[in-house]
Amino acid sequence: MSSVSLSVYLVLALILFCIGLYGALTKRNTVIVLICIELMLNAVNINLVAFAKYGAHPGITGQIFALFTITVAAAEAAVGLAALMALYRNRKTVHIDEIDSLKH
Amino acid sequence: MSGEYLAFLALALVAITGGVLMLNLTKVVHMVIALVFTFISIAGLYVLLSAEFVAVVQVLIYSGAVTIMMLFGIMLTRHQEEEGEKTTTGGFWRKALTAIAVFAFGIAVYLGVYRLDFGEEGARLHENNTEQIGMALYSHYTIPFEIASVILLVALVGAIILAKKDDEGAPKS
Amino acid sequence: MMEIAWIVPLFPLFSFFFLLAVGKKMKETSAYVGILMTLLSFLLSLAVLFDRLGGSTYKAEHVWLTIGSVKLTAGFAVTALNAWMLVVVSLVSFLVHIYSKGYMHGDERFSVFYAYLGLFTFAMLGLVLSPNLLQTYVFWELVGLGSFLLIGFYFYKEEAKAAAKKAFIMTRIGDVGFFIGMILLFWQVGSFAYDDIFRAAEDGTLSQTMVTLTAILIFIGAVGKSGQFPLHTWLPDAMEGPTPVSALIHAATMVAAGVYLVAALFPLYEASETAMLTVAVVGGFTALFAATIGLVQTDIKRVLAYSTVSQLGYMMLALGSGSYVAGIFHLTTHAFFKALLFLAAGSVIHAVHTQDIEKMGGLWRKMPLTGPLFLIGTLAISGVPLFSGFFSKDEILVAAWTHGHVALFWIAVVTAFFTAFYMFRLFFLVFGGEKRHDEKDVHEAPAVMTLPMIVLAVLAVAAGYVHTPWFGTFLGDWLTDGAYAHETAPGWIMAVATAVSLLGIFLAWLMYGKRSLARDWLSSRVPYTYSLLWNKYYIDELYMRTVGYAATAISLLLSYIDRFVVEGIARLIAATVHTSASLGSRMQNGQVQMYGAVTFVGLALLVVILAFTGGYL
Amino acid sequence: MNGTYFLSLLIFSPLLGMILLAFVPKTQERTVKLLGFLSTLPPLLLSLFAFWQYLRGYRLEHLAEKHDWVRFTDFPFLTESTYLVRYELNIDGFSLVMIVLTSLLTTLAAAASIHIKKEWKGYFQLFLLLEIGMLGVFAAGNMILFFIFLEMTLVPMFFLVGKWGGFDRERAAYSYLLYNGLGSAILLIVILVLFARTGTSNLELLNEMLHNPVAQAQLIAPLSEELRLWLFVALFIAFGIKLPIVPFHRWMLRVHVEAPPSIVMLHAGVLLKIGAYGLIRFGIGLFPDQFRHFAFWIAVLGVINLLYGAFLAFVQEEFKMVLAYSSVSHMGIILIGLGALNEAGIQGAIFQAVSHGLIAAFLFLLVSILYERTSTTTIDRLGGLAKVMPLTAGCLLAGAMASLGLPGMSGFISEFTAFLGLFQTKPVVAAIGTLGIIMTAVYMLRAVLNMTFGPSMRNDVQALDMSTIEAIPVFILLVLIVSVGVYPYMLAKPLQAAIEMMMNGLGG
Repeated sequence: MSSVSLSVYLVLALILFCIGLYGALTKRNTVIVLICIELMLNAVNINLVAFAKYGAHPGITGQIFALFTITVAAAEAAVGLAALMALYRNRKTVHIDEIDSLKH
Repeated sequence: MSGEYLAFLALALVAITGGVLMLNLTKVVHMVIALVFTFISIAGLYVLLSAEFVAVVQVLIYSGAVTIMMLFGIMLTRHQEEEGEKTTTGGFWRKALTAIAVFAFGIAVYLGVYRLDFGEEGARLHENNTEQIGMALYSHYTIPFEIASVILLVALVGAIILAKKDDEGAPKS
Repeated sequence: MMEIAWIVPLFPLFSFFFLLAVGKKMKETSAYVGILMTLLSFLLSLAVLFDRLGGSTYKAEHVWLTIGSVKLTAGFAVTALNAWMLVVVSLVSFLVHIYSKGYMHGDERFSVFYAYLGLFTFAMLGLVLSPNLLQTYVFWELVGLGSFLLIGFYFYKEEAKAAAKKAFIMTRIGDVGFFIGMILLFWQVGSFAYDDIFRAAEDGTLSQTMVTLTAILIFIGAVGKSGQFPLHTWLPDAMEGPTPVSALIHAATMVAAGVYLVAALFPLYEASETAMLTVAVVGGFTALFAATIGLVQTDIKRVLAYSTVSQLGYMMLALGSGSYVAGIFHLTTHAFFKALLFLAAGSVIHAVHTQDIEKMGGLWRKMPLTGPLFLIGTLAISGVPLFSGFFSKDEILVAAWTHGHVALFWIAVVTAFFTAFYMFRLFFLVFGGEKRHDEKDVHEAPAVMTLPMIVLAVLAVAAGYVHTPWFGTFLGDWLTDGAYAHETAPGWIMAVATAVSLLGIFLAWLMYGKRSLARDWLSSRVPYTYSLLWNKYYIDELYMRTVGYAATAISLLLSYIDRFVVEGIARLIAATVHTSASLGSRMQNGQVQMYGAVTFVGLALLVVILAFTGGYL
Repeated sequence: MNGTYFLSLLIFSPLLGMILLAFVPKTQERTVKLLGFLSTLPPLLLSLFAFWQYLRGYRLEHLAEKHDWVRFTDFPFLTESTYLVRYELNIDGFSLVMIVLTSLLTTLAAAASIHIKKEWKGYFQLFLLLEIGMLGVFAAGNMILFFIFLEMTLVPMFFLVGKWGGFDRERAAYSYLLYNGLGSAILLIVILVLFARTGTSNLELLNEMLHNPVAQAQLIAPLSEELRLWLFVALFIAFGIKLPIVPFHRWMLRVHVEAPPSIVMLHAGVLLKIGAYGLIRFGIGLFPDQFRHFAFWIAVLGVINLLYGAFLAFVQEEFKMVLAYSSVSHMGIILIGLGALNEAGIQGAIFQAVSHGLIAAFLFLLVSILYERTSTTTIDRLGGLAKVMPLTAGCLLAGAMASLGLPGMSGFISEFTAFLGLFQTKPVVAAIGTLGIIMTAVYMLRAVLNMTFGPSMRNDVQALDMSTIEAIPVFILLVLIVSVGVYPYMLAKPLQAAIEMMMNGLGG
């Protein structure tokens, strides 16, 4: 039995997730919001990898899923940033609270 | 107290510190740099979890690609904020409510996970880790793998189109 | 004849409906309908009475209302008391009907008056025939209605309106006592029927406290109806009604209903010493209390009204002293001589168009019939020997003495003195002395008015002889089925009674007849007595200042609560909804983060609820 | 009477009038009014026919109708009838009495609607729709159908108040809708919880499911005692708003004052009674133990209602307000009867529902006649009416007497039986309540005498007494009030079986 158990990883992932979530919901700069989302995805990845080792059915699958997540996250970061650039060109701002076109 | 435990504690501390710093720093670049610490320590955690390949990918993609991309994003936009301008949105109440909700959510999930232990351990994961991943990926997960590549392509094309400057002559919609 | 006794009240009821429907066209001929119907009632009652004299009690019932397994019945019973009352009521009513034809002549609502009289007579006869408490209560309220309508007959007068309202409400207060007592009795006994109640009171099904409680509660009803202290204030005001009404309702019949009720429930009262004492004390106190007020009033009808209150107190005193017969006997004689007095007073008012005795005087010669008739009534009420009042009053005094209520006995004696005094004061002021009114053409009332008075005058003298210590106690024997206890009264009681009444008359003569004694002989010596009496001990004012103001204050307080607190809470809720709605719409500000935050807060809430409650609230 | 469709016919017969009215040009005032009035006759005749047959011994169970209507799920583990909503109608003596009352008052209110000044066509169509809703409520055999019919009364009433009402009509209509909507929402929650957990909304089945230990095993999900308590409280509030019970009464005042008097006849006469009906049918029917548990407080609330309404009525300046608060006060008697929880009490409550229906309708009929002539119902501005309008004044006085519970009129019977019931179980509360009897007399006489007696205030108005056509409904109501008062057995008899059923449910 390892001295580091599954739940410790899960708790760590939870803390990181919460930090990311709070940041994503409150940060004003769109770049930071995006990066906070990355942090949340990372937290999830920790879970995946941790379950791959300590889960009910340990195996490589969890790591594979972590890889897929990283892939999709990378794609998301790219598209998100591109969208940010497009928005910035239109609005001349990166402040998320000044972008309220959803209202209309 | 085993060495693994010490390593975990150190890495976890760095990861959380990075996150907290990200929340509290004022300059955007500093925030991104703070997160790099987090990303790297997460990679370290992956190693602890017998996932060397994922750890390497983590370093490459997050600490490398994503962070650099974000920094480019910051550079390409205007960031000469005046001193004292707030870095967060919403008023006190909204932030407080969000914080409470996040905290409550955390507590709820914590109650769910803090005793979670399946008692099993994937003891053979670290043996030829990369090979195992490769085997699984190209045998069992071929189709998802291919789809992931398509996603990357789509993201690439999409990002380019989005980021491209509008044609001067394009009719205004 | 007894099995058709239930028809007796129906004649006047028919008169009521008939006159309401077509009375307008009949104008003054409607009087004949009323008179005829009451005559029929009277004749039938007489037949019933004679039937009952030889026979025994008759009772018939029919299911009126079922509550679960309990059947409430309605019906009628002819007991000695009922039959006796039936005759008294229908006779007085009949005479008043005749009298009214002259008195109400020329009134534009002539037929309505007769209709109301019919309604009242119906209710009163129904009350008398009731075999159970519930039915008694029903008719009890209906006579109240009749009284209310007739007091308010001159509805366009502000005073009549107030008096009618006051009469209804004051008696209603008493009725609530009756109501509670009746229902409590019902749950103890399981029936409203008098017989069952008496049986329960005798065999101890009813606990002593329950008997006392219910008896006193029902007595409150009697207090309200019979104008006993402290609910007496409506009766003098009720004189706003036409005078025949005062004679019929507020002297002879309805106000005696309270006495009748106590008499009808006599076995219940007998079972409780406390209740009896209460009745006696209230009666005795009221008798004296009202008599003192009567000393100084100047309105002819009000003097008579206070004398009525006082005499009713006498009857209560009799009942409370355990003498059932004396109460009923005095009720009967009082019905006749007080009706006579009122009708005579009506005749006087009819002639001089005022009710203020200070503005009358010298009518003895102008009204050769009314004067002597009034005098007969006055002598009867004063208890002058050989007149009916003498015998009944004597009976009461004997009852009080033999029952051991020494204090009450002396109160009764003092009251008798006051009664004689104020009645003769009235007589001398109205008929004696100089003319003080402005009416030029004073004439005697028409025959239609004097005839009933003559009948009543004969009765006022003769009614006493149905129950005398000299010639036999027929009434007492009959009412108690021969079980009448012949108490040997000390002879001095009669002497004392005669002495005080003669003394009262003498004093009145000195003051108002001969005028050798100044009228303010006493009031100038004892200050404030006069104004205290003149203002009726400020009872009305007291009620106004306490109950009246309290009711208004509570109402106003509640209306503010209603308007501000209840409505305020409703508004608050509305405002809350409005605020939360605008808050909700403020959240739709187009910012992704806000949307995200709201979504997440909601999610967190659900997660927390799920985590801590397991999904089942 | 072979009545498979009898009840449906009875309930939906006003529909015929609605359709016919659609073909009448809206300018033809006389035709519209006549047709509107005539359309209320079929349900009246049908219900009277049913009543007559019932008195002659016809069994009302034969009238029940049942058709499958909505099926929510088809899971294999559920039996055939679970989660099945049927269109089912059935009545017992109690509902029949209410139905007769409804159809009767509707006809009389239609007769009183001759004073409506505008848009007669729309008025009568809504009016008939309202009648369908009211009749349906009393005949509904399951809670969902009950709810649907209940909502059906809400909508026409909203428009009838909001469009044809007095000066402040819109506000009145909105508060009517809001309060009642709230009540309906709470009711819906109760219905749905019961439906979800038992799989049925049929009253008899529900009764069986909730109380029979064998049937309780078939519940989809258990109903704990605590949950039942809350369901009962919710039900009580829902119907308490309708009734209304004191803190929820403000809407009713506005409706009373602002709605056209003919509509108030129906409102005070029938719609308020739906609250009482629901409380008795569902409150006692489904939650007898909970009802027993709260009986004391229900009785106390009743006394509060009684006194609160009475004291407030005492200081009102406006006659309609007096009547509105008197309704609050009289609804207290219903609660008093229910709080007694014995045969006398429940019978008293039902009597009061019927009797107040008649009396309130009677008084508002007179108000409509009065308002038509004097254009005001402010007490101080009237006075001496007995001089100019003796018949109206006399009827007002009769109404006041009925309202204050004069024996010989229906008000006394209900007041008496309700108090009789309460005195058995809670004598002290009842004794406090009797203060209300005095206060009722005080405020009623104050209001009515100030209007009718005294010197005439309005010599300027050429007030004419009521015409024959107006007098007919007035006298019909008066005769009914008096006949119930004189011979209450005729009302007690049809109710007997229903009350016995309830008492069985209560466990004796």
